[in-house]
Amino acid sequence: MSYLLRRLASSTVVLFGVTVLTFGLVHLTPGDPARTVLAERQGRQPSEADVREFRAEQGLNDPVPIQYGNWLGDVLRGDLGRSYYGDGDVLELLLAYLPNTIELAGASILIAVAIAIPAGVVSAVYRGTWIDYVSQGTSLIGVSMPNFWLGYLLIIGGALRLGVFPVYGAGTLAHLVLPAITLGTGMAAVLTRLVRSSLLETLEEPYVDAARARGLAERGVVTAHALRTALLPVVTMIGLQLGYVLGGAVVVEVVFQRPGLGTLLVDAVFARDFPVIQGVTLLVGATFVLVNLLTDLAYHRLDPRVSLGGGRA
Amino acid sequence: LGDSDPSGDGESVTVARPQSSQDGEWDVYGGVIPYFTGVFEPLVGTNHEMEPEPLLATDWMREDEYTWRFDLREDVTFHNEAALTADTVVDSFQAIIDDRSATGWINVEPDGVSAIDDTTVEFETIEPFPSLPGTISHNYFGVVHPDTEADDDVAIGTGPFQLEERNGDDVTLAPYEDHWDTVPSVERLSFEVVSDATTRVTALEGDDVQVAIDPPRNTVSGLDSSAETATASQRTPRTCFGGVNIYKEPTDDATLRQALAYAIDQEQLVETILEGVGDPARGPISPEIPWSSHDDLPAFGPDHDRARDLVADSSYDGETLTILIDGSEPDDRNVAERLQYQFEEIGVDSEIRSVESAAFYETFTDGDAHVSIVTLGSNSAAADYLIRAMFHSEGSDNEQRYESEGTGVMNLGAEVDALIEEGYFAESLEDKREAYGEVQRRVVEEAVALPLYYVEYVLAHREAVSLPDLHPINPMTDYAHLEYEG
Amino acid sequence: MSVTGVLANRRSALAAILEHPTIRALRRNPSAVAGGLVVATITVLAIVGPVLTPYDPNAQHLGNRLQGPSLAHPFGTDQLGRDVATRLLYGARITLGLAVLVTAVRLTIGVVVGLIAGYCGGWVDEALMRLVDVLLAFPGIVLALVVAGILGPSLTNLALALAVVGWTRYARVVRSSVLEMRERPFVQASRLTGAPRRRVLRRHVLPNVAGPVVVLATLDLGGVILAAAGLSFLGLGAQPPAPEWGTMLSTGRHHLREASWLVNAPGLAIVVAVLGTNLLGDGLRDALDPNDRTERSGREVSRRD
Amino acid sequence: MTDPLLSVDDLAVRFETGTEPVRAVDGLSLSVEAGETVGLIGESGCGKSAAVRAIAGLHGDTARVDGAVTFDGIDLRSLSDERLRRIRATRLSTIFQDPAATLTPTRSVRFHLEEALRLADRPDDGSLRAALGLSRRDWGEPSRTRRERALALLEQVGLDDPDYLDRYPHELSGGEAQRVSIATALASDPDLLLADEPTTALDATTREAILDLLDDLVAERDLATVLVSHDLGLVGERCDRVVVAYAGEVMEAGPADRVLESPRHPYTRALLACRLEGTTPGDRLPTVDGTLPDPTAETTGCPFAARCVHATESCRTTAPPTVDREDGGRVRCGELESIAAVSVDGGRVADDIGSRPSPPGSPNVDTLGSNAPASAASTDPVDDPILELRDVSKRYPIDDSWLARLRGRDRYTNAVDDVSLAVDRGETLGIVGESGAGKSTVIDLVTGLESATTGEVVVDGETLGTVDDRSRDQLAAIGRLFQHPQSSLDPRQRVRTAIDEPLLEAGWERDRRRERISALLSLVGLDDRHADRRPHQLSGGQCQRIALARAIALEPALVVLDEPTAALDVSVRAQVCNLLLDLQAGLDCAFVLVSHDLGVVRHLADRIAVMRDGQVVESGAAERLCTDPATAYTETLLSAATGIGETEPTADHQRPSQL
Ligand SMILES: Nc1ncnc2c1ncn2[C@@H]1O[C@H](COP(=O)(O)OP(=O)(O)OP(=O)(O)O)[C@@H](O)[C@H]1O
Ligand SMILES: Nc1ncnc2c1ncn2[C@@H]1O[C@H](COP(=O)(O)OP(=O)(O)OP(=O)(O)O)[C@@H](O)[C@H]1O
Ligand SMILES: [Mg+2]
Ligand SMILES: [Mg+2]
Ligand code: NI
Repeated sequence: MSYLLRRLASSTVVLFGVTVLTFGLVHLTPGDPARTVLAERQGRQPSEADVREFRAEQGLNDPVPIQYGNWLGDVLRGDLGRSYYGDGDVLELLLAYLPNTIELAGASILIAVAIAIPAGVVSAVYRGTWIDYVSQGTSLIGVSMPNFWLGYLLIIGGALRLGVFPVYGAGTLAHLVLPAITLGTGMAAVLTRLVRSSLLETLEEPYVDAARARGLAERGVVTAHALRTALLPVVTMIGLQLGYVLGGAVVVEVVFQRPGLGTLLVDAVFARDFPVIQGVTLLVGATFVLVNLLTDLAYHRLDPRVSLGGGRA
Repeated sequence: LGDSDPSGDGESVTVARPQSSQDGEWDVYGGVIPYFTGVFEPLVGTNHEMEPEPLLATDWMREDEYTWRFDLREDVTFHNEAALTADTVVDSFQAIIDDRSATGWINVEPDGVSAIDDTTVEFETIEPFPSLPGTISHNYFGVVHPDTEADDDVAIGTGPFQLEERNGDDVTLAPYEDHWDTVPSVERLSFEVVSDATTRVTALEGDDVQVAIDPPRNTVSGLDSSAETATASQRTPRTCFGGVNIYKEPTDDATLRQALAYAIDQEQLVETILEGVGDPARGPISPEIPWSSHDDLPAFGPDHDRARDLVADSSYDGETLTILIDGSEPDDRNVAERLQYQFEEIGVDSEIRSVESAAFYETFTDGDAHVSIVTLGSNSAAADYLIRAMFHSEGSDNEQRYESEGTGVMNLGAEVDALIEEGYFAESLEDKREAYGEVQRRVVEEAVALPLYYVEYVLAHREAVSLPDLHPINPMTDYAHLEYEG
Repeated sequence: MSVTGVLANRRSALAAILEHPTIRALRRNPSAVAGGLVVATITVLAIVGPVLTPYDPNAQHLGNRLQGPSLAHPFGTDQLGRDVATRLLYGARITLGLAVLVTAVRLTIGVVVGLIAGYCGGWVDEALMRLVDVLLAFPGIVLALVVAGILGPSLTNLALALAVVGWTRYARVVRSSVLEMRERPFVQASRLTGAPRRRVLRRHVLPNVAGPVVVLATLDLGGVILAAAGLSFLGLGAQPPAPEWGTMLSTGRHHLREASWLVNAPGLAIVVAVLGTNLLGDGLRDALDPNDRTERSGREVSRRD
Repeated sequence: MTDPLLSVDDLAVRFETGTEPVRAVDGLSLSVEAGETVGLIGESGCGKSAAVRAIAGLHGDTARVDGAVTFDGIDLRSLSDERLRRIRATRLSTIFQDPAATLTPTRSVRFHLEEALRLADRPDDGSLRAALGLSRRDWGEPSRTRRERALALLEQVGLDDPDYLDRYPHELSGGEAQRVSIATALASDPDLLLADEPTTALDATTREAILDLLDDLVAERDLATVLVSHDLGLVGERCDRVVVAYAGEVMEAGPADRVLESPRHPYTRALLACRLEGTTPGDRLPTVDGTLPDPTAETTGCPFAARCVHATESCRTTAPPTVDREDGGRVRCGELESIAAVSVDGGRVADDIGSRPSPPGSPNVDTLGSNAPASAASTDPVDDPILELRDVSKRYPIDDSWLARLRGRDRYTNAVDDVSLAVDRGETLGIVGESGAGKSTVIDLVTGLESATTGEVVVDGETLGTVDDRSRDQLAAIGRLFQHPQSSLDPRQRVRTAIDEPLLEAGWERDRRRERISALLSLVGLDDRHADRRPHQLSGGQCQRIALARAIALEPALVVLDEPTAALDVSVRAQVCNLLLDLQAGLDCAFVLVSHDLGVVRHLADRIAVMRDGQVVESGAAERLCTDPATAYTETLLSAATGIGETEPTADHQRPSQL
């Protein structure tokens, strides 16, 4: 209980920091956002009057802390502002794009877990055999593979050559296949290595030998004793992998022209659409903090040592 | 997506289009992009010669220097069955002016649009404005019914298509059966944003879409030779050129600028990098624009010997020129790399600076770069604003530095300013052509703009789709006349 | 000292380095050897690249554009008729240079912050670690994308963004090592001699955290290459005509259909480079890992009295 | 004679490590009859565990096992994995050293017990589901009865509360965990029990209880047991026969009382001689010089030859013969005749073996006896103390995060609670007490690594603050020896640099430092060759000497020693004890000696303070306190310690890490 509270408190602090950073980022911009935005919006150099009006309208004249306060107040009320272009409500925009990214992230994590756990276990159990070398080699290549290239390889193979899968967009399951493979396999590579090393480590533990000494068959030793403990760090890692997924989604979504938070962010960055940039970064940051909180709590439920001992991790 | 055919009747056509930088800002139009969708119609149309022609207005006349009157077509109804009246037109203009701050653009007084009677609308302009009809032929001025509501996806216009469904920038349209002129033959027309050009073509080949706007140039010949697909192309009023900052050292020296002009091989540029899509340019104004003087302009190079001599004669002293491009345009990037290479061949160093699209225009008008690769054209019959924006001291490209530092970017000075004004107020095309022609000649001779190519517009489509003639102004391409035997 | 003396000295110094336990362990580790070879090869190629190729990376031959791989052009030519192989060679400089620079900056910031946080403790530690937490709350590439995007595309800004975003892991590793080290008897023993904290840090703590930090840096090198390529791919990297690999891949995608080598050649280059650093990093980690089996038994053997 | 239940013949275990193979066991033979307890003893690292694992067939791919293992007529070595597994499931059980580590942390006690029961009942049932414990129904037995059987098992090992079933390993104390693992080992009602140091990780009280328990069980079930230990006392008490191993070979074997009372092999004698029991406090202890032979090196001849005072040329070159003793034992030595058949006195051999000459520069051994009378005379308050603790307390926060403070839930632990102590010049004060009693904290306070919450630390008449506040002289006045010999030296620094550090900080000239280092090295019995080594190239005893050299570098008036012998072998421990005695006599400094090991404390200390829960419960002259303890607590401490010399401290208790 006290752990939960402590964890909640520190998450809140981090979340607060996330808002400060999100807000502060925008003030890094070298140019004058008002001018840039108006120029883009109007297709020509904005007049001074327009610039002044825009600044007043967007509250850009206030001192920065006040701007932050106002912004934070709005955010807490669920108002993320409006896009500089087209006056779209940022929250609505995010909610419109979010499902596609969630879909992609979910599918990728599923693929990753489905590949990584068996591969990592087999690799660890058959340590030093060719199975292990193949699995390790593959995952090493997977880790080293930029997913934007993998994406194009899949497009060339799966879409251009075979013509099986649609290459762009979102909506149906078929659209999900190539992007999810792209993102999922990269993540699987990382996870496989983790599962392997974690299992190898537990296989060295005395209790594994003790189980063998009790006369338990090898697969029982691995599944009932070693794997259970070995997968605990993997749980945390999957939580942390969400960061990888969200980061990878940016690129993969661009490669596959998938409307999602990634493409939204990239477009917004290029358009200097600050409210949208802030919205996406805030959403991503908050999600990440939240998911990490949840995986931590899950970890604490799964590992009796931690959940009952109440020790600090 | 992918199932382009929700109703299954085989008569649906999906058009894959690139994202335009202005997408997502069409609240006045119910969120529907007014270009090419055919949901809205302006009072004035533009014919293939880029001249105004009647559309929702059957006729117009100039009451006095400051006043224009337009007679409305009588049998027109909106998609909600309401009749087109002068009042709705006034409301519509008011909404658009408020939203887009277009006042400066069409030069009308703040409350300058009024209904004279049920079928007559009057415009009062700030200054004498001969090209008002051409100007309001722009898609921006499609007439919108006041009930239009972006939040509820209600977009009510008078055009041959009406909105069925909107999802962000993607729209699905159905024919408007009571259109005063044309009822489209396709059952359903969808526009989907696919920003990557290669992907658009892949989708076309897979029959996921039936029309793909702007396929990558290198795919055109392949698409043409395929039995399933074909392409159509049309030169546009847009020109890509290197805008030179004539107020920045060392490009303030006309000799150096001319040397640069001699270095460029437009022919080769078009044939290779552009894969033959486009025409070598000689001036900043596309021949599609009625008063273009392309044919009368001097052609420079390529003549590298001459160019080198000019460099030697110039004040150039080994400085590194900056070539500014919009990083999101792959063509510009290639063109810039080619320019850089050719400049190097005549002994002029340069570096490429690519900025994101949002910052490009500001960087350009700030005069930071020596040469900026810009593509400019007009989306309306009245292209006057184009030459004014580029070369008049108070034109939007120059005004910032002109106001702040008394210089500008591509403005040659008072004489040219006067010529532009003369053309601007000219009542006849002849007068216009004369004044503007002189401007173009000077600009080219002084190498203020390094002409590169006139932009050509390409549509790739399934063989089963028969396209109407393409309009020079590509956003005005008339999909209402498209036919499909799916 | 005579020349031969100097040489002999050099040689023995080299021999000493080669016989250093860590290096010996590295030499026995096949993945480290492979990774080391790959990294060394790429580095050498990057350095001597100009000698190896008859072409200028920026020379355009429009008549020769989009040629497929051939003997003259092993990786074909690009849309401006430039030799892709040559560009890759020159690009290695940018890519590796950037990766090394960014990693070095990350490492420096991270180590300094980690040392300060670990050694000062208290609110300084608290504040710094919360900052780290906040930075860690974003996927690195997202934050880098925003920072680089806002600063505008250029190699410098890219490097800046990547450096600013990625030092946190170093800080964490160093901090926890310092915390752990602070409790170690040999550090306390040093404190008891009256050595000031700074000296204790430099003499005992820093050398002992160097191992994990070096491993992290080697592995990070690959990460930076990937991140830089990714951001370049998105258009935030090197300016044309610089042959940065990610940028090459990004421009090459416009010719995906008829000239897939424009995408595959830089893709492959990136994989090889990252693979090399990863292998080396894995090897280093194994070599420095105190829990390694061979090491452990070796130590136990020598401990018996 | 009937066939023994277990017979091991010429067993060899090699580990394939990176370079040369490690020969952990090298031709070991032993046999166990039904109902018999055989002790396997030998120094740490001499291959005891490796042999046990080889018998149970538990070695993985990295080990190569040769030789014969016959169990009840079955040749275990030639069995298939599957059949071997069945034997382990039903007839042969193993208990390992570290109790907590042998239970799967994510599984409850009940899971462990029921798994063992199931495997014993149905050894053939290898189905994955059963292995996963997924399908209780398939076990062919209602879970109720199995639960009851599990409970019964627990009861057998003295854990009566059914509550234990649902606990997880980390919720058990070390003793409880070891009981649980014994219970799992007994679940199959085995014929043979291999117990590999089942109690080393436990504190003295728990250890006794566990061993008694084992004894009872053995008697009850007629179990054959192999009891591995390096604790001679323990083995003598509990075993029928003893096998003494050295470097993976059997040196001597025979009935326990005979082997321990009249050892024949020089190694056995040497080992026995190192024990502390029965020695006079302050006496120099016999030691065994040298170290275990390098297990990677090929040996010819007797492996012990290098350390054996009786070794002849032929010992070194030819394998020694195995000589049968008249009492049924065997000895593997070629020089038995030349070794005088000396009288045996209470298990202590008054022999000429293994006495190490005094280190050069250290005082004559003979003068050392003077320590004892001095201590007997000294009464509690000392007149001119070098060190005085005045009502010192130390509070550590357990949870003082801002959140806890906010909620008024900050908690503290009193590591040291109002302690007053004084140490006279030249005197040795021993501090004993169970783990967590606050001994190390007292040391930290004295050395200034921690600051006292209340009270004063006075050294040489001056009240001192923390390290950072102390002057150079004040720092130089106290030397400190840390608990773990290896960890008190920077792994990256050479020995020379380590010893140099205090001198450097004290501002010594370079040449003077160099000389001093040489002098210090020889003072602790090492020489300049060792100066360029790094800690991992040194043995534990050598590391401890280096650490000691460093601690006394500036000739402190007070040296504090935190568990100076904890991680060391018997013979090394004896060496360190000798060294400490020599040094104290030579330098005339006072010692504060903290140790779990009452034997060591009794041997070295003039006065002893007993600590418990941060408080000093009793203190007084060593002799008096040992013979006539005033408190029950001291009595239990003492009784747990008697007869058993070699207790390793319990695993370091975890200090809550600071955030
Ligand atoms: N897995 C292994 N790999 C390599 N060497 C090993 C391994 N396990 C043990 N050894 C080595 O084999 C030798 C014997 O080790 P073993 O554990 O059997 O000793 P032990 O007598 O049980 O000692 P202790 O009393 O410390 O438990 C030692 O030198 C040890 O370093
Ligand atoms: N830094 C610390 N923070 C919190 N608690 C501490 C700290 N150091 C020691 N303690 C606690 O203080 C008590 C006394 O610890 P100390 O190390 O002095 O015991 P000890 O007698 O030396 O035990 P051992 O024999 O196991 O070394 C223990 O309960 C311990 O958990
Ligand atoms: Mg052992
Ligand atoms: Mg202690
Ligand atoms: Ni935790």
